Amino acid sequence: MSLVSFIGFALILVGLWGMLTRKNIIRIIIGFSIIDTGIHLVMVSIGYLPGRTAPIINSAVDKAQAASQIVDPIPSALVLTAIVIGLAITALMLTYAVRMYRERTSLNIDDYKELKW
Amino acid sequence: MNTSYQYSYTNIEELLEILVEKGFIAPATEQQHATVIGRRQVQSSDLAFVTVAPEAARHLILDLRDRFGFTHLVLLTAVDYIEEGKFLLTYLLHNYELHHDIGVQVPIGREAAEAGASMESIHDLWAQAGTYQRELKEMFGIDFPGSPRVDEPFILEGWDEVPPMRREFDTKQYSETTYFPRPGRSTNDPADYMRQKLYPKE
Amino acid sequence: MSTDINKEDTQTQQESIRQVVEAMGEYPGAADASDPQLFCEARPKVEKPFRGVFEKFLNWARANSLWVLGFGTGCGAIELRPLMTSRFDASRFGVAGRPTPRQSSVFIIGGYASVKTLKRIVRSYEQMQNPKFVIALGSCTINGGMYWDSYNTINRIDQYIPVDVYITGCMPRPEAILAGFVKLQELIKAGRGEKANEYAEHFDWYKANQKKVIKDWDMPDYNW
Amino acid sequence: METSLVLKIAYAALSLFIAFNYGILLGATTYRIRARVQGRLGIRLYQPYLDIIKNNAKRTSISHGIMFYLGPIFRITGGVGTFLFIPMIYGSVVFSNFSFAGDVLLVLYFIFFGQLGMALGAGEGGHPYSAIGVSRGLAQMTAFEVPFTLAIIALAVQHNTLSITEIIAAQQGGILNWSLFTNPAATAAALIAFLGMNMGNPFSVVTAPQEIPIGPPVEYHSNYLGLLQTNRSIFNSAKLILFMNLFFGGATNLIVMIIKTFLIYMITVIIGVAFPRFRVEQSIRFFLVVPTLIGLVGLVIALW
Amino acid sequence: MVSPIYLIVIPLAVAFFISFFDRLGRGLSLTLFYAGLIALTAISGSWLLSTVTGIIGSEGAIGGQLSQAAGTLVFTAGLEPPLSIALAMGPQEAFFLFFANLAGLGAAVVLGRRMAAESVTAMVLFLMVMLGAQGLVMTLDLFNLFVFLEISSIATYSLIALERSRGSMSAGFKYIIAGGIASALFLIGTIYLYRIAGSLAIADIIAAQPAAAGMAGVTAVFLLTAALLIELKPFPANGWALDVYQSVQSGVVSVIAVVNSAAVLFALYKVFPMLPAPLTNALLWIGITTFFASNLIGLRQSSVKRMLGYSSSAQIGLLISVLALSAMYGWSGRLQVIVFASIFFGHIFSKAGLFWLTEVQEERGWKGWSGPRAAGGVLLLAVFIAALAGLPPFPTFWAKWVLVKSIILQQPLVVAMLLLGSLCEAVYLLRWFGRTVHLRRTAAASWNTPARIALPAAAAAILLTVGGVIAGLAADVEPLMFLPLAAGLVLGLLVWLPSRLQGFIAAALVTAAGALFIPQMQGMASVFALVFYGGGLLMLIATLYKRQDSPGFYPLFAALVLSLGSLIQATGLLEFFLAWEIMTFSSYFLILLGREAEKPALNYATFSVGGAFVLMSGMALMAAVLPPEIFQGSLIAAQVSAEPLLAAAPGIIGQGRDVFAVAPNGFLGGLAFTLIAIGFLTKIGAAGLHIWLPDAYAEANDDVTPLLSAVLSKAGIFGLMLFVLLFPAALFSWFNLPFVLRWVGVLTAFFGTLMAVFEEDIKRVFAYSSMGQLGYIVLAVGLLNQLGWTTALYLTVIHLLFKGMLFLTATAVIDRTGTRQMYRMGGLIKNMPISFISALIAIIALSGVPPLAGFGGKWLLYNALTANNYVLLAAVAFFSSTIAFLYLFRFIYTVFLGQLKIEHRRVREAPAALLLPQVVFILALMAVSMFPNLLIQPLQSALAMFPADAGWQNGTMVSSIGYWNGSAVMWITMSVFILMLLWLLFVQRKPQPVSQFNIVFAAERPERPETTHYGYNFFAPYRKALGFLVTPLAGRFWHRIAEVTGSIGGAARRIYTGNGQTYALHILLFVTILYFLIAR
Repeated sequence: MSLVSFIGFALILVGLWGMLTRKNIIRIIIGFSIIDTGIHLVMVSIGYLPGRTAPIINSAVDKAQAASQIVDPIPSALVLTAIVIGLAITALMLTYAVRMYRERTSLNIDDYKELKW
Repeated sequence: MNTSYQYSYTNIEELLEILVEKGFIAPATEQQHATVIGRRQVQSSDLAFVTVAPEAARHLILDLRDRFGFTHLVLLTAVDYIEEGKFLLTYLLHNYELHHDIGVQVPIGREAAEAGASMESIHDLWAQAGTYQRELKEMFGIDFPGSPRVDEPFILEGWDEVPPMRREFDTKQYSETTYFPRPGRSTNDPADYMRQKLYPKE
Repeated sequence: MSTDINKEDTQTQQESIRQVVEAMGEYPGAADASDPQLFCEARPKVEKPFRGVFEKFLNWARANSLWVLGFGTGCGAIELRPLMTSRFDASRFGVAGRPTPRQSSVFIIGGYASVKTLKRIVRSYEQMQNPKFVIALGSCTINGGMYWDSYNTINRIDQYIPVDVYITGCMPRPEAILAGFVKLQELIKAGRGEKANEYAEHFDWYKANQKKVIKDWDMPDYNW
Repeated sequence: METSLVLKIAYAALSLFIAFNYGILLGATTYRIRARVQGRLGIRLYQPYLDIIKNNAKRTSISHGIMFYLGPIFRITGGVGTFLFIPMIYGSVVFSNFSFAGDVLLVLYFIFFGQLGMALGAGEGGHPYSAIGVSRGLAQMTAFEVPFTLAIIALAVQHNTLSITEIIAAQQGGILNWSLFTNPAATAAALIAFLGMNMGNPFSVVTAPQEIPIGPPVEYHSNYLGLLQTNRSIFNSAKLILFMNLFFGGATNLIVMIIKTFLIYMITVIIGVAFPRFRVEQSIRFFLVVPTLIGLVGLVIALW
Repeated sequence: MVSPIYLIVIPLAVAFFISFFDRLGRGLSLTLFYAGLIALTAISGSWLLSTVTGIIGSEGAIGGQLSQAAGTLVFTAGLEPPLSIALAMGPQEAFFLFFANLAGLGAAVVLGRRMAAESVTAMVLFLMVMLGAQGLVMTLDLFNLFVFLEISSIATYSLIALERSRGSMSAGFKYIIAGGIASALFLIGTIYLYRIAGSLAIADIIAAQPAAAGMAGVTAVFLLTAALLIELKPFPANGWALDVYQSVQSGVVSVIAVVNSAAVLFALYKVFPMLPAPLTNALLWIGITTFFASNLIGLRQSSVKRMLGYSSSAQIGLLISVLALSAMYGWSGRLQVIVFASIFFGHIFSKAGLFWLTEVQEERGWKGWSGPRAAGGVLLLAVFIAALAGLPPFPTFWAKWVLVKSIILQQPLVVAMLLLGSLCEAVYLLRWFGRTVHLRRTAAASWNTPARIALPAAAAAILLTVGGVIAGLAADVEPLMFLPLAAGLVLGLLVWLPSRLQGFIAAALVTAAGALFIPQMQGMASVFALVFYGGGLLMLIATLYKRQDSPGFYPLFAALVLSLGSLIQATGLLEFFLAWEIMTFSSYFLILLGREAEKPALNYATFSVGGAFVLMSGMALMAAVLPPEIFQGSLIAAQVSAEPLLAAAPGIIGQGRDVFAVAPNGFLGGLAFTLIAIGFLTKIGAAGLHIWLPDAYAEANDDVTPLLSAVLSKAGIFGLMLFVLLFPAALFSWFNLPFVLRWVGVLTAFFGTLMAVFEEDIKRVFAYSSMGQLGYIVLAVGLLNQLGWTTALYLTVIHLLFKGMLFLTATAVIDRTGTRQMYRMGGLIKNMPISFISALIAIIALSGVPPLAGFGGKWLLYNALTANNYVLLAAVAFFSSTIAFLYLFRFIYTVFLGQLKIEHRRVREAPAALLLPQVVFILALMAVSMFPNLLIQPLQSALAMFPADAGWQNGTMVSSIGYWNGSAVMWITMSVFILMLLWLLFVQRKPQPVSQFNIVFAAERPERPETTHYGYNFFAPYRKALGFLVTPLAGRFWHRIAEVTGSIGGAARRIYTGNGQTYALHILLFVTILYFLIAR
């Protein structure tokens, strides 16, 4: 396992930890973002092949040899998409946070458990 | 022995003294008529009679029951003192521990039958008092307001005359007019018979 | 264990009785006595006997099968008990006790009758079936006896129901009662035990007498 | 079985007549015996006849309604019918009655016919004591039927038949062939049940004369009562003959029948004189314990 | 054919343009919105049509293999993957999409007012949700799957964010947390799968067999599956979903519960081939556990929507387990279609319909949910609930049958959990329904159903019905078996007619069916057909006495009677069970019509459904263990002619008691029969299983109870007898089942009778009496010889006659006096003479007193018992039959004799409609009593294939041990009776008729009729002596079971604390534990 993916997994765990232990909704969202980042790192690390260049077809890469010179482009593409989606979700969560605060002037997640059982 | 009672006494005189102290009856006086309030009379070492006002009667009876151990109502009856215009009610109470009896006598007004005499009911002190009171109502016309079923007759179903135990009621005359006396009936009253035998002249 | 069951059972019964009482609401009092749906208002009729030997035969049977209503109306009731014992053994005469007036043929008025009892006597008498016979026991039924001037005891029973046989005494001994039964049997055999028809014939007179003393007459004129 | 219908009816009428008179005399005799035990003379032997005549000679009667009127008729139909379905004398054409119509089950259930009709009639009388009496009677009946049924089933299994005639046949040939000896437990159970069936002491609470004046027939009188009394003698005979047939080897002639039934009847008389009265629930418990256990023993004997 | 790409394009385009058009006017944008949704539906529909017909054309049958058969592949941008998005459209995709879109369209209609009122964003988001669903279903690419998943999720979160209700924000936040974790897992899984397979195309990954590639592959697949699974709300990691269901508006919830779930489910379906075996197995258990646990917890829910949420979660769980099962056992084709598609179809439409219906009163708990005002609304509710609970003819019914039948041997525990869960579900749904019906009748607070809800709901209901019927036909059920439902439907459409007219039409229907079918039957079947059709018709006539309308009564009544007929007509186990279920639910709804019937009906439903499930598992097991050739051809038709089937069943022909001793089928056959017997005994109300019976009979309407008791209860007898005759060998193969059956029968007779003695309520008396009488029949069936079965048939017929009379009398009396308490009646003989005669004859017959026909039953029974040395049984039976006298006399005395109450003086004779059937019964009974061979001989000939135990000689019936001549007994009795009557008339002078108070009352006069009538607690001494025997032990036992079940559900739901973090923890723990279970 490469260092990057290790860091990625570590970040995921840290994020999870934050998400599960912090009571403040904003912190939960931050934890969530950390998870996202970790996942992105893991994804990138999967596509990385040592000694190859970025999957950008420019002057540095021979078009014909590209397949053997660049790293796998698909994970990178995936990461891009994932970042976008993660951003959207983070934004949505923050919106929720704002509206929840307006509703009850509290950001403690323990205050939002009237629905249960 | 009777330590469970607030006022302990050992003989009936003592009891009467306590009652005097409490103001129910007068101190020992001359021989008086039974209907005089405050009268006391010791009949024997275990039987005494006291006469109290109707208003005080219930208080006294309750006292006797709860503080002197007279837990048993032996009887409740009435005597018609028509000459004095009074009924004399007698509540006879019994103390099981000392085997004493005390009769609480209460003179009440003897109004005409329609108006009716009246006395406070004690059916809540002794349930069986209701039966006595029902009987008194039926036979003397003494009302005990609140006593259960006090208006129901025991025996005189549909009776519409003066209550028969009142002394103004003439039972012989009533019987003769109502019950078809058989003609030719002769009495053999011992007194008459002896008088005729001994003094045929009179 | 059995007592436990009984106790529990009694409790449940009391509980259920309470429920019924509550469901019934306020007790509405006794039903109307003049309600023809509750009481039959027919008057008694004179039932003609048969004639001749046949009726004699029936009378013989009646005379020898005297079923006495077990209704002790007064102190005389105590004298009736020894009749069934080995000393007197009234069953020799065909006398037997019967607990219900429907099935009885002889009514023994056992002494004094208060007005309250008289009401029940009349009812029971009327519920007996024709032919029926009455034996009046003791002086109280004849002239009031020691209760002659009582405010609540009638003087003469025959003013209210017809009487076949009087037995005097205060009280008459069982032997006297046995003699009364024999007398009654003679009367019946002679065809003179028709007092039930007499009652029906003079019904109005009897009824007027009864109503004179019984003030709260809460039943129809004839109690079938 | 070749007898014509008319003859059969005539025979049945004859045996019915005999049973009726026998029942009456039996009743009077037992009364007299009981009286003699008590040091009395007791009734005349023909007293029951007089009573029946007298009741029928009553001039008035009342009716509470049609069911009240029909009640005694149901009752006597039940009594007569029960009798007619039981063969009276074993092997006799004259006294075989209508036993061809059914087996012991029929008799067992036909007994209820009269009781049910009577209960209905008494019910229409409108008297609460009637209903109380019926309530007690039915309750007690359910209980004593248990040992009785056990006994009859035991016999049926033992002799492998439900037909009364065949049960008698199986008991012929000596006193030791009687069910009384081949299955004493069943017999005992049935006899105890018989006590209940007769409603004598100690099981007489149904008709308790002082408490609920004679129970169900409290409203019956005059001719109705005459019918009921008639039924009583017939029904008594029928029950006795049934017991004799089932447990005491039946009878081959009238004399034997009279002796046997008389003796059976004496059992109830003696017990009745000797015992006080049970309450209903006591008698129910009693029947469901003691005689039922005896009856189970009888079953075991029969199956074994 | 429109390219499937438009399924993606249209929502995108509409969503994009709609905001512009909105400026021009809300009407325009709404039109565009709905047009877009309709277009989606239409396109997917056309694909469904074409693919399905394509398959049918190519293979000649429904089903077939995946998209290759008739589907198409679409590549966006015209490039091959991975450079483009590959979309597939096959029959499965089309099926999922079409119905999901249809449900979405419905939800949009329901949400119409809101869409019109709110900003255009709502419409856009709704379209996005739909778009996500289309993509999820169609895409062939794993990462695309993720993208579409996120699209639909984000759109959903946003939709929830638009909500105004209080809890919705926090619920949405919890949803986001869960969704976030799921997408994280998904991403990790995807990327590792990519690493293993080198491709993102699902087909390539499957081909690469990642699970075989070591731990990493398993983990990757696991993570992927776990992510999808979390979206599918498995127990216990589904707290967030329930909060969403509860708080969000019903229309939106229906989209989440239906469209989203359907799409994710399909995604799971797509990745299923790559799962390793342990994971498949785990999914099976997760699914079934979710089903079981969610339904269990559903029992304790008070909020309607949360309850539906649990149900929804449960159904999805069931679908997951079905997916796992079909992967495990390689199901395909018709089996898969029937099971999976039926459950899916039934789930989405019933759940969507229910959520829509709850929209108006969504805040209320089920206890206060008064339901729609219009009868049609209640009908819709009934349809959805029935569809969800798996009642016929709705799709889930068939699915469950096929499912149970397919896996009963392999996965008995799954079957048990499935059935228990279904039972819980049925209980809480029917409880809700019963309360709604009750509230609707008592309180005025019911609401109008707006057209925007009613129309889609009605469409869903029709779809469910049609789909169900199609599924049924696909399962090879005779169309004739739908006759009861069709009749109910026809009458239901005629509900506007006057009530009496409906009754006449129903009677005509029943008569026609009877006239048509009875002649076709022979033997035993014709006896039962006569009982069912004849009895049903007479009871139907009796109902005409009613003065007030009761909508829905006649449709249900007709359906019930005809379903009883179908029971006989059934030619296979499934058809039998179909008829059985139709009978069950029509009777349940009938009982529910009673005024106070809410609880009793629920009890009835609980026991009926439970019993039906036991029956179903028994039948399935039986089908699984018996040689299949027995099931060739028409099973029960074969039974009619009897020879072939019974000859095939081993050990049937022989002599004496050892006939049935052959036991070739082993434990499972015996178990199957035991289960079947329990199922039928529940219906019969055998002791221990009887506690529903008295209340249901008593609280059903007075005109329903006679049918229930006299006719319906025979269904259980029929079934029991049928199966005893069909599979006699199975009776002994585990333990001596007939022995148990006999004792159950006799104890039922005993306790039923004894309990009847202590009742005050006239209907309860007869309810217990019915129970007792049926006990005798069970006993007779258990005798296993011709005499016993003759007895059973005889008792069946006779019980119809006398119990019909008794209950009709009771109906008349209750109708006239207005009370059911017997002690409040009395002396009615003079007011109701004909009813009295009817009651009299009935009680003589019931008690078995000669000369009436009841004695025949007793005679036969005791002969059969004694001949076989069943002496103890005979004794107990006899004891019970004497106890019967008690309640019979008590009934007739307390009601008709004794003292007439003053308020009942004006009571009149029963209405003619009630008397007519009674007269028919009386005539029939008297005829049978006069000539017993009229009845017994046909019964014996119906059983002629068995060795005869009793014969006839000249009108005398002779068994091996006894004999009985019914006619002679009748003649003798009549003659004696008439003679004695004549004698009395002769000797008696005219009696004086007297009135009711002319009694010898100890020289007193009676006070009032009430105090003179000895009626209350009539058998007090008996209670003292034997009352301890009627301690309601069975009631307590079942009550305890219900309590414990409820408590477990209540305890289980405590894990749903309401805290979003806890939910996240649940999810993580769930995934972790699952992983370790798999990895091990």
